[in-house]
Amino acid sequence: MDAIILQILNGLDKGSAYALIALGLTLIFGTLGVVNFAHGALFMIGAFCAVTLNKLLNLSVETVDPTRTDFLGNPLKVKTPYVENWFGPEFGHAIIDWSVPLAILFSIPIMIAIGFIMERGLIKHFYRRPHADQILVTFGLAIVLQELIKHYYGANPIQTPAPDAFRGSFDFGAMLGFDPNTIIYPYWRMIYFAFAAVIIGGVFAFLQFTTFGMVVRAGMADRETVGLLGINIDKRFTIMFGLAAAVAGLAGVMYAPINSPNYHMGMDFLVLSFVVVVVGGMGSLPGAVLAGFLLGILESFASMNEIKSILPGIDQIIIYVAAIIILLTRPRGLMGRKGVMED
Amino acid sequence: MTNKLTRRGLLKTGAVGGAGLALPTIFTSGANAFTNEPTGGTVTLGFNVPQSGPYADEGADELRAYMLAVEHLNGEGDGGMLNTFSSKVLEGNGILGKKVEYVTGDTQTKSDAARASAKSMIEKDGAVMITGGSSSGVAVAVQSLCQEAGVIFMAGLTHSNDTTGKDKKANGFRHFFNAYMSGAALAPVLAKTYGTDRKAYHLTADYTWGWTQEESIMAATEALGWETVQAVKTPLSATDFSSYITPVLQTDADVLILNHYGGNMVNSLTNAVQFGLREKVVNGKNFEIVVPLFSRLMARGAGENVKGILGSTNWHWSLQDEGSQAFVKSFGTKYGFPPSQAAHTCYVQTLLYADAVARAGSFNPCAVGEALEGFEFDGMGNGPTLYRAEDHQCFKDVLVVRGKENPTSEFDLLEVVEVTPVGQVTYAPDHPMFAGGALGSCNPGA
Amino acid sequence: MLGLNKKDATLLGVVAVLVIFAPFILNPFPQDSAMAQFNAGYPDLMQRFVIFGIFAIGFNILFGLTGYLSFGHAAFLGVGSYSAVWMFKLLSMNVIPAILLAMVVSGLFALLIGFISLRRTGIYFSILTLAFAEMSFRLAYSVLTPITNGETGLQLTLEDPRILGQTATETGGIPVTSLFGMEMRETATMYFGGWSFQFNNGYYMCGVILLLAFYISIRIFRSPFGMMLRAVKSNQQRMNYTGLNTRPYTLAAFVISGMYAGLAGGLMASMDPLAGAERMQWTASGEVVLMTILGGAGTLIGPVLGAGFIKYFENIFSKINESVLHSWFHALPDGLENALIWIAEHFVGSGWHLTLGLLFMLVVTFLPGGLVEGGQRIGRLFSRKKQADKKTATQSTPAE
Amino acid sequence: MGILEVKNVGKRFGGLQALGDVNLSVAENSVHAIIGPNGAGKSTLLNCLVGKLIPDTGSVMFDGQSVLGRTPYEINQMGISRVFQTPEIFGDLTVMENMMIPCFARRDGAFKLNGIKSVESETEIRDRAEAMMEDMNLAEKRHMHAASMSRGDKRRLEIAMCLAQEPRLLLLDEPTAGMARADTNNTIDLLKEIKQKRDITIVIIEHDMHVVFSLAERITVLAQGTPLVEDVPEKIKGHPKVREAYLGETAAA
Repeated sequence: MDAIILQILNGLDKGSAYALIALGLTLIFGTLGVVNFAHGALFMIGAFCAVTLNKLLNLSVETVDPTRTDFLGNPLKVKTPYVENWFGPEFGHAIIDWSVPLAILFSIPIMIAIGFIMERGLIKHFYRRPHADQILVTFGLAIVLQELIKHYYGANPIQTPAPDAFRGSFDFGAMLGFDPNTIIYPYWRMIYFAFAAVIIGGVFAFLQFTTFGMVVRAGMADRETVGLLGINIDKRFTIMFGLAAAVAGLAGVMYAPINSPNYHMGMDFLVLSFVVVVVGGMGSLPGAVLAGFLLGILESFASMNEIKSILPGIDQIIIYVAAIIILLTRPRGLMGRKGVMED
Repeated sequence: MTNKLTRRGLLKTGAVGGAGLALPTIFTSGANAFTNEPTGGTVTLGFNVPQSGPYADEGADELRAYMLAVEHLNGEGDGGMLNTFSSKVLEGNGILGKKVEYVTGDTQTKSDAARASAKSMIEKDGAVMITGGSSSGVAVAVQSLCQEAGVIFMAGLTHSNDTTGKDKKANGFRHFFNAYMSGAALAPVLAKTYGTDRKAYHLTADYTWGWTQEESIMAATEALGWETVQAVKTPLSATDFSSYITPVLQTDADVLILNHYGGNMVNSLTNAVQFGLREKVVNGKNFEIVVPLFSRLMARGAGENVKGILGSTNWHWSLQDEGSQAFVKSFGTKYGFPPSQAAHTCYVQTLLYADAVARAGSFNPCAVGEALEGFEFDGMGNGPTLYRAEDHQCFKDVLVVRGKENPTSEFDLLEVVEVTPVGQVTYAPDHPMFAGGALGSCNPGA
Repeated sequence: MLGLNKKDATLLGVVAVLVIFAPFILNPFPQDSAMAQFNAGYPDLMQRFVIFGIFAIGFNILFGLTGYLSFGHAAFLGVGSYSAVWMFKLLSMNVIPAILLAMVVSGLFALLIGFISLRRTGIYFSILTLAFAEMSFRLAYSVLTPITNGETGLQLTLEDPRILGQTATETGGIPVTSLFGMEMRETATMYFGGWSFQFNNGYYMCGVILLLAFYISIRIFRSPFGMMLRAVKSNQQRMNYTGLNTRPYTLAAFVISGMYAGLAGGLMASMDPLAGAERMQWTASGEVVLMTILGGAGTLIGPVLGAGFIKYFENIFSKINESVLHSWFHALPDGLENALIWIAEHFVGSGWHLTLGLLFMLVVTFLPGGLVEGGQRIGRLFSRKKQADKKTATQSTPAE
Repeated sequence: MGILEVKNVGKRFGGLQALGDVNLSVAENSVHAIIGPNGAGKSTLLNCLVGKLIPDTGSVMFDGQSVLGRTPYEINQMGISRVFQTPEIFGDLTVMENMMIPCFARRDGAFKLNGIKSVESETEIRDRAEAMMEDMNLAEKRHMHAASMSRGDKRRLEIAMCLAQEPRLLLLDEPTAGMARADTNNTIDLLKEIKQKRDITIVIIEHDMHVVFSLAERITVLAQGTPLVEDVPEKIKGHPKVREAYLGETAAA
């Protein structure tokens, strides 16, 4: 029982990441109809916002400590971050410690700006082009973004820890009345789940309850008619792109402490996020979220030893098996709308 | 730098034939005694390292080491390990008086791409030796290519038993240690530190290297009294290991062994620490995590999580012997940071190749192979070493290391716990883990 | 000629000339010159150009004609490679049975996957094919290792049974692939002044097969079947209401293009008998999609150009390292030399991906029809007769 | 017995009864119009005839055979062709190619792997397509991309494509919707000419009474999913029920 609860938690956690990425992707792909292969790169850049802020806060003044030596036998240069000099060691250290939560604030304007620039500078010209061209241009963009990150940060994963206070884990089982120490879950993963829920709720509320959201939803349904009404739908689509980029970026920022970011993490998630969006159904935001959680939970269950011993390797392919079964039984995925990217 | 463009060694003789149609020479049968025989004043080596993909940083470090080795061979720089190497035939005038030039390529850590890259070095650039790589799949694939093409392959970082086990080849040589050696070196230290009554849970990357390491570590630890509770394979593409870590909590295992490398290792270790495994007490003992193959470059990605974790490594820059010091000094002076174990093995392999050519007096792969087989040397950082003739594997001391508690710099992540003497990690050439396959006979190509 | 109209016959002729003289055309620079780095006329790369050309031509029969975007075509290439290597291991080192088996097995595999995937259209179809291919890759890498040799890739050993042929050569090596005794790896080198040109048996065999594959592709494009496929792309609804069943048409196209992929895989294994699992990964499927779009989807020659373009960058640009850059710029003053090298380093060597990414963006932005359109523009620039309207509309146009 | 017999056909979409209990008999070689206000179920009925929708109840017989459970292409092969409200043609293909496809379908059936012969060498098919284009005044546009033609020409092409298959029943779904008066008249003339030249049954769904009364021999009025009346045009014109349900609206428009 506790094993199952743990795997459900794992699944929800993975699912949050999948759902967040898919949510952003489906805003662009499922609704604007742009096949955005650069979406994974946006997620990656989000994570690197956290890395960058961490590095910035760690910018250090070097002082020579003659009593110690470095690996070549020269006097050791000791680094003290500027923030510690400015704000005092303790407060300065606390700022550095909290770099990931701070990066959330830091990343929002950056990601929105990147989204705007991408849309205005590039994607805008591709709305009326075939999907194939969109694939090529966004894939090119993804490679470029990825290589730039690789150039400045290298290829190895870079550790970006969560604040000290959230680094541990807590006994979730004891809260529910299980034996102590059976269901232990890391704080940060709990936070990630809660964070994802807030973002997903926020995006839904935004599209549901604001005039802006209403127009955008109308625009998804029938772009030309809305255009005829004299509403500048293009501008709103730009904002949508910024929103999608911000969602992807935030998913990345928060993901950084879970797994150390590296430059190709976007590509690792790219294919998966397309599968999630399509399984959820094209043009459906709730579908994408639902599919994200569903596949996350399935993946977690498939990696249980009991299941792997019956079907070796099932954890490698469960997502694809599930995708095939769902797409064959439900022609437009879980909640897809008719006529979106069907030809 | 005055490196000129490299080219097929064949060219010069051809060019002598002058303008007009020279008689076509056939690659596989004809004018040359062996593939890409260097006939001009230069010799070309092929450095085939990952430049894209997850191991790109390791590849970059390997490339730095190669460039340093070329400098030293050509008599530039401070000579590095040439000064400490027990064999003294290399004089800093290139190899056999021919200036060393090199070409580079990107393996992308894919067998296909690595072979394509190696082929282009052989066919286009006239490389007479290929070296490098950062994974066993690539090493085995390129090794068999070199066997067919008739050039020497000096493996880079490859840890799988198969490279000098069932997939060994007459033209291929490995200096790096292997999974069996990791197990043999690590197990006694584990038993000493954690006791002999332990229950281990393995998480293993689901491909050939992972399997050989799991097999090796399991055998070595079980021989000392440990019990293996479970061994679970994880997909190579996995990024989040939470769903593999949580089942560990459900068993009575008190040690987690992570047979992962690179990004997999960083993520699985980070995840394991997140789940509070290290604070756990099972069977009245502290829960422990072991990473059998440590890479300092990769360990950086796991940050604080590596502290206190035991593992093995081929070499570490903090070693105090003459050879290591000389290498660290010239590498550190040139690049500003200490070399990785990948850099070390690649540097040493290049020197060993050059030395073998010099001793053999020929670039012919068969002569070089003969010179390397059974060669005993010292002064290259791991103590006295033997290149065993039966399987072309180097036998030398293995380092057991631990993540350092108080690092003084970003490079100072590991501390050497024990230098396991070579005798303890030596095995018979027909050891079952290395059975199957045969060296075959050396192939000089032409 | 050969049942082709004049224009197509000319195109085929041009391709034939390019294939035959590729060792000269791809080696324009003398060995000693600084530009020799850009020479691509060595056997391995020439083989790759041709093999990936075949792969892309086949992919284009599906994607270019029917508009069905398969994101799992690499699976067929991989299956073809594995079949071929098994043939080498078990039967003989002759490439013919290996290639035939590769085509048959990949054709059957395509029939199965196509039959299931073609129940859906658009993006749903793409994801189904992707799912099948990724499953194949992941299983081949792990659970199916006994058949595929996993990470390392399936290769020949000294213990292969090989019914028709020897297990090992007299000298104790593994026999090499051949066409009735003609070794695939045999290369004749011709020296001419500062140049050297390599003529490789394997390359010419691939070349002949490419011409055949290209010829068949032209015939398909110009046949009623090809017209039906274009009609499927244009309007499935009208197809149905014209009494035509679209499913067999698309399935036939899918199987044919799967067999092309299998042929490419079989050839790849014949040139270099090792089949790595990575050639089934989604990135490999993506690569052929990119090749086709980059060259010009739906055009005859475009996919071949796209394949050549990408393989050229992968194999040539990735090999330009710092010392090569130094040799290029060493005549310049030190400061300028270093500045230039600093800039160039981003784009070559380990930065070759960056160059490729930028070129993708530039090509698709400025040449909507892909490289073929670039060629047409240059052609128009040179032929001063601006009678663009004289061009009949019968030729297939790039996807729009 | 008519060539098309619709008996007790009903179709629900969720809570909406789109078709109640439709009975319809179309005599061979007649022109039969189905009219009715928006939402009367005209298109639903048509979709049930061609296999796009499967009715919940009732039967649809064409020439004595049931069409239910057959796919659109099978029904088409039985001899029913359909013209859509917005012309459905192969936009990326030339007019000539558009014309050849139904010719192939007529000769080869639902599928034939014609992969080796070139289109150029199919003289028989080409001749047929040429003749059809001649007939429909499309010959001059044979090399145009179909998508770049005027709406009237697209309609003409679509009808030509349907006729090329020599169907026994031609279904027209508001063929003049959105057309200018002149184009509408041209279409009427075209249809009249077609009817004159060949033995064909035509079922037409139309909004425009001018078209209906110029062409139809019998008219069925549909309202709220059920047939109101069926009669000859003269009777329909003055029918009070029809006026009430339908004509009143259009008179005002």
